[in-house]
Amino acid sequence: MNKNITVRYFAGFREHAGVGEETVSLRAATAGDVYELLKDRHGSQEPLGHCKVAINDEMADWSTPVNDGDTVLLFPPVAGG
Amino acid sequence: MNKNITVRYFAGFREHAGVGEETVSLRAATAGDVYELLKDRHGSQEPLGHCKVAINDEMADWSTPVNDGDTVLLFPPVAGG
Amino acid sequence: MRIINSAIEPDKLRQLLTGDAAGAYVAFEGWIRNENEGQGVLRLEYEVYAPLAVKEGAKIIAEAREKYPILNAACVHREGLLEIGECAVWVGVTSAHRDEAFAACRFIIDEVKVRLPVWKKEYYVNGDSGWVNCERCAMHAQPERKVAG
Amino acid sequence: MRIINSAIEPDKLRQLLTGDAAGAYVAFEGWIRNENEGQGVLRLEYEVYAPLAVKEGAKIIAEAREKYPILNAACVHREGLLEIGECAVWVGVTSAHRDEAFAACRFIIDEVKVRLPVWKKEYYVNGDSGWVNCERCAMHAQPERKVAG
Repeated sequence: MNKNITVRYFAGFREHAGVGEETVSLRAATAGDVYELLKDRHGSQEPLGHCKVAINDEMADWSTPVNDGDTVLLFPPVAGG
Repeated sequence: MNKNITVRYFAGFREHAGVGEETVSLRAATAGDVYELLKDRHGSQEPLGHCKVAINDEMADWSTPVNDGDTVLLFPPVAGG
Repeated sequence: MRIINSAIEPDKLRQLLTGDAAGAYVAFEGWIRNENEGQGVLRLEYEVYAPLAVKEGAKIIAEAREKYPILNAACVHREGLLEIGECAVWVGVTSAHRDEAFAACRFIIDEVKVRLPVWKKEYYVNGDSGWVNCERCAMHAQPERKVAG
Repeated sequence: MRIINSAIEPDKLRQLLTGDAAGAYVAFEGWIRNENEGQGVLRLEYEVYAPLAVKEGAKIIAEAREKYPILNAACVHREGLLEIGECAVWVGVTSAHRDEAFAACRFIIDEVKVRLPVWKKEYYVNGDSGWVNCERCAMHAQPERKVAG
Protein backbone atom coordinates (compact mmCIF):
# COMPACT_ATOMS: atom_id res chain seq x y z
CA MET A 1 0.00 0.00 0.00
CA ASN A 2 1.36 3.42 -0.91
CA LYS A 3 2.01 6.16 1.66
CA ASN A 4 1.85 9.90 1.18
CA ILE A 5 5.27 11.21 2.18
CA THR A 6 6.39 14.83 2.17
CA VAL A 7 10.05 14.84 1.17
CA ARG A 8 12.44 17.74 1.77
CA TYR A 9 15.66 17.98 -0.20
CA PHE A 10 18.73 19.91 0.97
CA ALA A 11 21.78 21.45 -0.73
CA GLY A 12 22.82 19.38 -3.78
CA PHE A 13 19.74 17.20 -3.49
CA ARG A 14 17.50 20.25 -3.75
CA GLU A 15 19.42 21.64 -6.70
CA HIS A 16 19.02 18.36 -8.57
CA ALA A 17 15.35 17.94 -7.73
CA GLY A 18 14.64 21.56 -8.62
CA VAL A 19 12.33 21.83 -5.59
CA GLY A 20 12.94 21.98 -1.85
CA GLU A 21 9.87 19.97 -0.95
CA GLU A 22 7.30 17.75 -2.61
CA THR A 23 4.68 15.25 -1.57
CA VAL A 24 4.94 11.86 -3.20
CA SER A 25 3.06 8.59 -2.98
CA LEU A 26 5.52 5.77 -2.36
CA ARG A 27 5.54 2.06 -1.49
CA ALA A 28 8.17 2.60 1.27
CA ALA A 29 8.58 0.84 4.61
CA THR A 30 11.67 2.70 5.86
CA ALA A 31 13.53 5.99 5.40
CA GLY A 32 16.07 4.03 3.35
CA ASP A 33 13.34 2.95 0.96
CA VAL A 34 12.37 6.61 0.45
CA TYR A 35 15.98 7.49 -0.42
CA GLU A 36 16.28 4.60 -2.88
CA LEU A 37 12.91 5.14 -4.53
CA LEU A 38 13.68 8.84 -5.06
CA LYS A 39 17.15 8.40 -6.58
CA ASP A 40 15.99 10.05 -9.80
CA ARG A 41 14.79 13.07 -7.86
CA HIS A 42 17.79 13.79 -5.55
CA GLY A 43 20.20 12.36 -8.14
CA SER A 44 22.75 11.18 -5.58
CA GLN A 45 25.11 8.27 -6.09
CA GLU A 46 26.35 8.66 -2.50
CA PRO A 47 26.09 5.51 -0.36
CA LEU A 48 23.36 5.79 2.27
CA GLY A 49 26.01 5.81 5.01
CA HIS A 50 27.34 9.18 3.80
CA CYS A 51 23.96 10.84 4.01
CA LYS A 52 21.58 11.46 6.88
CA VAL A 53 17.86 11.45 7.33
CA ALA A 54 15.34 13.02 9.67
CA ILE A 55 11.68 12.25 10.06
CA ASN A 56 9.34 14.97 11.29
CA ASP A 57 12.32 17.06 12.47
CA GLU A 58 13.89 14.24 14.49
CA MET A 59 17.16 12.66 13.38
CA ALA A 60 16.41 9.11 12.28
CA ASP A 61 18.13 6.00 10.92
CA TRP A 62 17.71 4.67 7.42
CA SER A 63 15.96 1.68 8.97
CA THR A 64 13.38 3.86 10.75
CA PRO A 65 9.85 3.05 9.51
CA VAL A 66 7.93 5.77 7.69
CA ASN A 67 4.23 6.33 8.12
CA ASP A 68 1.60 7.87 5.94
CA GLY A 69 1.79 11.66 6.36
CA ASP A 70 5.42 11.75 7.54
CA THR A 71 7.86 14.41 6.43
CA VAL A 72 11.20 12.85 5.45
CA LEU A 73 14.26 15.13 5.26
CA LEU A 74 17.05 13.92 2.99
CA PHE A 75 20.47 15.32 3.95
CA PRO A 76 23.53 15.09 1.70
CA PRO A 77 26.91 14.69 3.49
CA VAL A 78 27.29 17.61 5.89
CA ALA A 79 30.18 20.08 6.06
CA GLY A 80 29.71 22.46 8.95
CA GLY A 81 32.16 25.07 10.11
CA MET B 1 88.99 39.36 44.69
CA ASN B 2 85.62 40.99 45.15
CA LYS B 3 83.45 42.10 42.25
CA ASN B 4 80.99 44.93 42.14
CA ILE B 5 77.65 43.38 41.19
CA THR B 6 74.36 45.21 40.73
CA VAL B 7 71.64 42.88 41.95
CA ARG B 8 67.95 43.23 41.07
CA TYR B 9 65.32 41.50 43.20
CA PHE B 10 61.84 40.58 41.94
CA ALA B 11 58.49 39.86 43.58
CA GLY B 12 58.94 38.15 46.98
CA PHE B 13 62.71 38.65 46.84
CA ARG B 14 62.24 42.41 46.47
CA GLU B 15 59.71 42.53 49.30
CA HIS B 16 62.15 40.76 51.60
CA ALA B 17 65.16 42.85 50.60
CA GLY B 18 63.13 46.05 50.88
CA VAL B 19 64.79 47.37 47.73
CA GLY B 20 64.48 46.47 44.05
CA GLU B 21 68.12 47.01 43.27
CA GLU B 22 71.41 47.42 45.06
CA THR B 23 75.10 47.27 44.24
CA VAL B 24 77.14 44.90 46.36
CA SER B 25 80.75 43.83 46.53
CA LEU B 26 80.94 40.02 46.49
CA ARG B 27 83.51 37.24 46.20
CA ALA B 28 81.39 35.41 43.57
CA ALA B 29 82.49 33.35 40.55
CA THR B 30 79.04 32.36 39.25
CA ALA B 31 75.42 33.52 39.33
CA GLY B 32 74.77 30.70 41.80
CA ASP B 33 77.36 32.18 44.15
CA VAL B 34 75.54 35.51 44.06
CA TYR B 35 72.27 33.80 45.02
CA GLU B 36 73.89 31.91 47.90
CA LEU B 37 75.88 34.88 49.22
CA LEU B 38 72.74 37.06 49.21
CA LYS B 39 70.43 34.61 51.02
CA ASP B 40 69.96 37.08 53.87
CA ARG B 41 68.87 39.76 51.43
CA HIS B 42 66.33 37.88 49.24
CA GLY B 43 65.42 35.59 52.14
CA SER B 44 64.50 32.63 49.96
CA GLN B 45 64.73 29.01 51.06
CA GLU B 46 63.78 27.89 47.54
CA PRO B 47 66.24 25.48 45.89
CA LEU B 48 68.19 27.13 43.09
CA GLY B 49 66.41 24.93 40.55
CA HIS B 50 63.06 26.59 41.33
CA CYS B 51 64.39 30.05 40.65
CA LYS B 52 65.87 31.70 37.57
CA VAL B 53 68.61 34.16 36.89
CA ALA B 54 69.49 36.64 34.18
CA ILE B 55 72.73 38.54 33.68
CA ASN B 56 72.65 41.90 31.92
CA ASP B 57 69.11 41.18 30.64
CA GLU B 58 69.99 37.78 29.16
CA MET B 59 68.65 34.57 30.69
CA ALA B 60 71.57 32.71 32.27
CA ASP B 61 72.36 29.53 34.19
CA TRP B 62 73.39 29.38 37.82
CA SER B 63 76.80 28.23 36.59
CA THR B 64 77.26 31.26 34.33
CA PRO B 65 80.33 33.31 35.45
CA VAL B 66 79.76 36.83 36.73
CA ASN B 67 82.08 39.70 35.96
CA ASP B 68 82.83 42.93 37.73
CA GLY B 69 80.12 45.45 36.77
CA ASP B 70 77.49 42.84 35.83
CA THR B 71 73.82 43.25 36.68
CA VAL B 72 72.41 40.01 38.11
CA LEU B 73 68.61 39.57 38.15
CA LEU B 74 67.27 37.15 40.76
CA PHE B 75 63.89 35.66 39.82
CA PRO B 76 61.68 33.75 42.27
CA PRO B 77 59.60 30.88 40.80
CA VAL B 78 57.44 32.33 37.99
CA ALA B 79 53.66 32.09 37.62
CA GLY B 80 52.54 33.66 34.36
CA GLY B 81 49.01 33.72 32.96
CA MET C 1 23.50 26.99 19.94
CA ARG C 2 22.37 29.63 17.50
CA ILE C 3 22.17 29.95 13.72
CA ILE C 4 22.42 33.53 12.44
CA ASN C 5 22.57 35.23 9.07
CA SER C 6 24.45 38.37 10.12
CA ALA C 7 28.09 38.76 11.14
CA ILE C 8 29.24 36.74 14.15
CA GLU C 9 30.52 39.09 16.89
CA PRO C 10 32.97 37.07 19.00
CA ASP C 11 33.48 39.81 21.54
CA LYS C 12 29.79 40.05 22.38
CA LEU C 13 29.45 36.28 22.51
CA ARG C 14 32.46 36.03 24.81
CA GLN C 15 30.70 38.33 27.30
CA LEU C 16 27.88 35.82 27.65
CA LEU C 17 30.26 33.23 29.09
CA THR C 18 31.93 35.30 31.79
CA GLY C 19 31.71 34.34 35.46
CA ASP C 20 33.77 34.87 38.60
CA ALA C 21 34.82 31.21 38.78
CA ALA C 22 36.15 31.13 35.19
CA GLY C 23 39.93 31.07 34.94
CA ALA C 24 40.24 29.91 31.34
CA TYR C 25 38.48 30.85 28.12
CA VAL C 26 39.15 29.05 24.85
CA ALA C 27 37.54 30.12 21.59
CA PHE C 28 37.57 28.61 18.13
CA GLU C 29 36.55 30.46 15.00
CA GLY C 30 36.28 29.03 11.50
CA TRP C 31 37.07 31.67 8.90
CA ILE C 32 36.40 31.55 5.15
CA ARG C 33 39.74 31.10 3.46
CA ASN C 34 40.69 31.75 -0.13
CA GLU C 35 41.66 28.20 -1.01
CA ASN C 36 40.42 24.63 -0.62
CA GLU C 37 42.23 21.54 -1.88
CA GLY C 38 44.24 23.57 -4.35
CA GLN C 39 41.33 25.57 -5.80
CA GLY C 40 41.00 29.32 -5.34
CA VAL C 41 37.78 30.16 -3.47
CA LEU C 42 35.85 33.41 -3.99
CA ARG C 43 33.07 32.95 -1.44
CA LEU C 44 30.99 30.32 0.31
CA GLU C 45 27.30 29.73 0.69
CA TYR C 46 26.13 28.03 3.86
CA GLU C 47 22.84 26.22 3.86
CA VAL C 48 21.64 25.31 7.33
CA TYR C 49 18.55 23.44 8.38
CA ALA C 50 18.13 25.52 11.48
CA PRO C 51 15.48 23.58 13.46
CA LEU C 52 17.67 20.48 13.59
CA ALA C 53 21.00 22.33 13.68
CA VAL C 54 19.94 24.11 16.86
CA LYS C 55 18.71 20.87 18.42
CA GLU C 56 21.86 18.91 17.47
CA GLY C 57 24.16 21.75 18.54
CA ALA C 58 22.51 21.90 21.96
CA LYS C 59 23.00 18.14 22.25
CA ILE C 60 26.71 18.47 21.42
CA ILE C 61 27.14 21.18 24.06
CA ALA C 62 25.31 19.05 26.63
CA GLU C 63 27.64 16.15 25.79
CA ALA C 64 30.68 18.43 26.24
CA ARG C 65 29.37 19.47 29.67
CA GLU C 66 29.04 15.83 30.66
CA LYS C 67 32.51 14.85 29.40
CA TYR C 68 34.45 17.82 30.81
CA PRO C 69 34.12 19.89 34.03
CA ILE C 70 33.50 23.16 32.19
CA LEU C 71 31.54 26.16 33.38
CA ASN C 72 29.97 27.42 30.18
CA ALA C 73 29.95 26.72 26.44
CA ALA C 74 28.25 28.13 23.38
CA CYS C 75 28.32 27.86 19.61
CA VAL C 76 27.07 30.09 16.80
CA HIS C 77 26.98 29.11 13.12
CA ARG C 78 26.37 31.39 10.15
CA GLU C 79 24.07 30.72 7.22
CA GLY C 80 23.92 32.38 3.81
CA LEU C 81 26.61 33.86 1.60
CA LEU C 82 30.00 34.54 3.24
CA GLU C 83 33.03 36.35 1.88
CA ILE C 84 36.71 35.51 2.40
CA GLY C 85 37.78 36.33 5.96
CA GLU C 86 34.31 36.15 7.48
CA CYS C 87 33.66 34.01 10.53
CA ALA C 88 31.48 30.98 9.72
CA VAL C 89 31.41 29.35 13.12
CA TRP C 90 32.34 30.34 16.67
CA VAL C 91 32.76 28.12 19.72
CA GLY C 92 33.53 29.49 23.19
CA VAL C 93 34.18 27.56 26.40
CA THR C 94 35.01 28.65 29.95
CA SER C 95 36.31 26.55 32.83
CA ALA C 96 38.31 26.91 36.03
CA HIS C 97 41.51 25.56 34.42
CA ARG C 98 42.69 25.48 30.83
CA ASP C 99 42.87 21.71 30.19
CA GLU C 100 39.15 21.20 30.03
CA ALA C 101 38.44 24.42 28.14
CA PHE C 102 40.81 23.35 25.35
CA ALA C 103 39.45 19.78 25.28
CA ALA C 104 35.78 20.79 25.30
CA CYS C 105 36.24 23.48 22.66
CA ARG C 106 37.96 20.96 20.39
CA PHE C 107 35.25 18.37 21.05
CA ILE C 108 32.45 20.79 20.19
CA ILE C 109 33.91 22.02 16.89
CA ASP C 110 34.79 18.46 15.83
CA GLU C 111 31.24 17.28 16.46
CA VAL C 112 29.67 20.37 14.92
CA LYS C 113 31.56 19.76 11.70
CA VAL C 114 30.25 16.23 11.27
CA ARG C 115 26.83 16.30 12.91
CA LEU C 116 25.15 19.62 12.19
CA PRO C 117 22.87 19.72 9.14
CA VAL C 118 25.00 22.35 7.41
CA TRP C 119 26.18 22.33 3.82
CA LYS C 120 28.60 24.64 2.10
CA LYS C 121 28.86 25.46 -1.55
CA GLU C 122 32.17 26.86 -2.68
CA TYR C 123 32.38 29.33 -5.55
CA TYR C 124 35.76 29.04 -7.21
CA VAL C 125 37.97 31.57 -8.95
CA ASN C 126 37.68 29.60 -12.18
CA GLY C 127 33.89 29.98 -12.27
CA ASP C 128 33.05 26.51 -10.98
CA SER C 129 31.13 25.82 -7.84
CA GLY C 130 30.54 22.74 -5.74
CA TRP C 131 29.03 21.37 -2.56
CA VAL C 132 31.81 20.41 -0.19
CA ASN C 133 31.91 16.74 0.96
CA CYS C 134 29.46 15.74 -1.73
CA GLU C 135 31.49 14.38 -4.60
CA ARG C 136 28.94 12.12 -6.13
CA CYS C 137 25.93 14.26 -5.48
CA ALA C 138 27.68 17.43 -6.60
CA MET C 139 28.52 15.86 -9.95
CA HIS C 140 24.87 15.18 -10.52
CA ALA C 141 23.56 18.33 -8.99
CA GLN C 142 25.68 20.63 -11.11
CA PRO C 143 25.76 19.81 -14.78
CA GLU C 144 26.75 23.48 -15.27
CA ARG C 145 30.09 22.63 -13.71
CA LYS C 146 31.40 21.02 -16.87
CA VAL C 147 30.15 23.91 -18.97
CA ALA C 148 31.85 26.49 -16.78
CA GLY C 149 35.08 24.57 -16.08
CA MET D 1 54.64 39.49 22.54
CA ARG D 2 53.49 42.53 24.45
CA ILE D 3 53.19 43.49 28.11
CA ILE D 4 50.51 46.07 28.84
CA ASN D 5 49.06 47.71 31.92
CA SER D 6 45.61 48.53 30.54
CA ALA D 7 42.74 46.18 29.69
CA ILE D 8 43.45 43.49 27.09
CA GLU D 9 41.08 43.90 24.12
CA PRO D 10 40.78 40.46 22.49
CA ASP D 11 38.69 41.70 19.59
CA LYS D 12 41.28 44.25 18.50
CA LEU D 13 44.12 41.76 18.92
CA ARG D 14 42.22 39.18 16.87
CA GLN D 15 42.08 41.67 13.96
CA LEU D 16 45.87 41.73 13.83
CA LEU D 17 45.97 38.03 12.94
CA THR D 18 43.51 37.99 10.05
CA GLY D 19 44.55 36.90 6.57
CA ASP D 20 42.87 35.41 3.50
CA ALA D 21 44.61 32.06 3.94
CA ALA D 22 43.46 31.64 7.56
CA GLY D 23 40.73 29.04 8.05
CA ALA D 24 41.07 28.53 11.80
CA TYR D 25 41.53 30.88 14.74
CA VAL D 26 42.05 29.63 18.28
CA ALA D 27 42.31 31.98 21.24
CA PHE D 28 43.11 31.38 24.88
CA GLU D 29 42.42 33.87 27.65
CA GLY D 30 43.40 33.56 31.27
CA TRP D 31 40.88 35.30 33.52
CA ILE D 32 41.22 36.25 37.17
CA ARG D 33 38.99 33.90 39.11
CA ASN D 34 37.64 34.27 42.61
CA GLU D 35 39.31 31.18 44.07
CA ASN D 36 42.68 29.42 44.13
CA GLU D 37 43.40 26.17 45.95
CA GLY D 38 40.45 26.64 48.22
CA GLN D 39 41.09 30.27 49.16
CA GLY D 40 38.80 33.10 48.14
CA VAL D 41 40.69 35.61 45.97
CA LEU D 42 39.84 39.32 45.88
CA ARG D 43 42.33 40.52 43.26
CA LEU D 44 45.74 39.77 41.80
CA GLU D 45 48.85 41.80 41.29
CA TYR D 46 51.05 40.89 38.35
CA GLU D 47 54.68 41.85 38.43
CA VAL D 48 56.37 41.48 35.06
CA TYR D 49 59.97 42.08 34.13
CA ALA D 50 59.03 43.40 30.71
CA PRO D 51 62.40 43.50 28.89
CA LEU D 52 62.93 39.76 29.35
CA ALA D 53 59.24 38.81 29.21
CA VAL D 54 58.99 40.33 25.74
CA LYS D 55 62.16 38.59 24.60
CA GLU D 56 61.16 35.20 26.04
CA GLY D 57 57.61 35.51 24.70
CA ALA D 58 58.90 36.22 21.19
CA LYS D 59 61.13 33.15 21.49
CA ILE D 60 58.14 30.99 22.49
CA ILE D 61 56.12 32.25 19.52
CA ALA D 62 59.06 31.56 17.17
CA GLU D 63 59.28 28.03 18.57
CA ALA D 64 55.54 27.53 17.96
CA ARG D 65 55.98 28.66 14.35
CA GLU D 66 58.76 26.10 13.89
CA LYS D 67 56.82 23.26 15.49
CA TYR D 68 53.46 23.86 13.78
CA PRO D 69 52.50 25.08 10.29
CA ILE D 70 50.62 28.11 11.56
CA LEU D 71 50.09 31.44 9.84
CA ASN D 72 50.19 33.88 12.73
CA ALA D 73 50.46 33.96 16.51
CA ALA D 74 50.57 36.59 19.22
CA CYS D 75 50.48 36.92 22.99
CA VAL D 76 49.71 39.78 25.35
CA HIS D 77 50.23 39.71 29.11
CA ARG D 78 48.94 42.19 31.68
CA GLU D 79 50.90 43.72 34.50
CA GLY D 80 49.70 45.53 37.60
CA LEU D 81 46.60 45.08 39.73
CA LEU D 82 43.76 43.01 38.21
CA GLU D 83 40.24 42.47 39.49
CA ILE D 84 38.16 39.27 39.33
CA GLY D 85 37.00 38.63 35.76
CA GLU D 86 39.76 40.62 34.08
CA CYS D 87 41.87 39.06 31.34
CA ALA D 88 45.48 38.50 32.45
CA VAL D 89 46.83 36.86 29.33
CA TRP D 90 45.66 36.40 25.75
CA VAL D 91 47.06 34.06 23.11
CA GLY D 92 45.77 34.01 19.52
CA VAL D 93 46.79 31.70 16.66
CA THR D 94 45.66 31.39 13.06
CA SER D 95 46.30 28.57 10.58
CA ALA D 96 44.79 26.97 7.50
CA HIS D 97 43.29 24.09 9.48
CA ARG D 98 42.25 23.76 13.11
CA ASP D 99 44.63 21.02 14.30
CA GLU D 100 47.70 23.22 14.32
CA ALA D 101 45.91 26.30 15.68
CA PHE D 102 44.74 24.32 18.74
CA ALA D 103 48.15 22.70 19.24
CA ALA D 104 50.16 25.91 18.85
CA CYS D 105 47.83 27.94 21.11
CA ARG D 106 48.16 25.30 23.82
CA PHE D 107 51.94 25.18 23.38
CA ILE D 108 52.28 28.94 23.70
CA ILE D 109 50.20 29.32 26.86
CA ASP D 110 51.90 26.31 28.50
CA GLU D 111 55.35 27.79 27.84
CA VAL D 112 54.31 31.31 28.81
CA LYS D 113 53.15 30.06 32.20
CA VAL D 114 56.50 28.50 33.07
CA ARG D 115 59.04 30.63 31.22
CA LEU D 116 57.97 34.28 31.35
CA PRO D 117 59.40 36.36 34.20
CA VAL D 118 55.97 37.06 35.66
CA TRP D 119 54.91 36.78 39.27
CA LYS D 120 51.48 37.03 40.74
CA LYS D 121 50.50 38.01 44.24
CA GLU D 122 47.07 36.94 45.35
CA TYR D 123 45.07 38.99 47.82
CA TYR D 124 42.70 36.75 49.72
CA VAL D 125 39.27 37.33 51.18
CA ASN D 126 40.65 36.60 54.67
CA GLY D 127 43.16 39.48 54.45
CA ASP D 128 46.20 37.36 53.64
CA SER D 129 48.25 37.69 50.52
CA GLY D 130 50.91 35.58 48.89
CA TRP D 131 53.12 35.14 45.88
CA VAL D 132 51.88 32.18 43.84
CA ASN D 133 54.40 29.34 43.27
CA CYS D 134 56.71 30.72 45.93
CA GLU D 135 56.00 28.81 49.11
CA ARG D 136 59.33 29.17 50.79
CA CYS D 137 60.10 32.68 49.64
CA ALA D 138 56.60 33.96 50.37
CA MET D 139 56.84 32.78 53.98
CA HIS D 140 59.91 34.88 54.45
CA ALA D 141 58.84 37.79 52.36
CA GLN D 142 55.64 38.37 54.26
CA PRO D 143 55.97 38.42 58.01
CA GLU D 144 52.74 40.50 57.98
CA ARG D 145 50.93 37.36 56.85
CA LYS D 146 50.79 35.93 60.35
CA VAL D 147 49.59 39.22 61.75
CA ALA D 148 46.77 39.52 59.24
CA GLY D 149 45.73 35.84 59.14
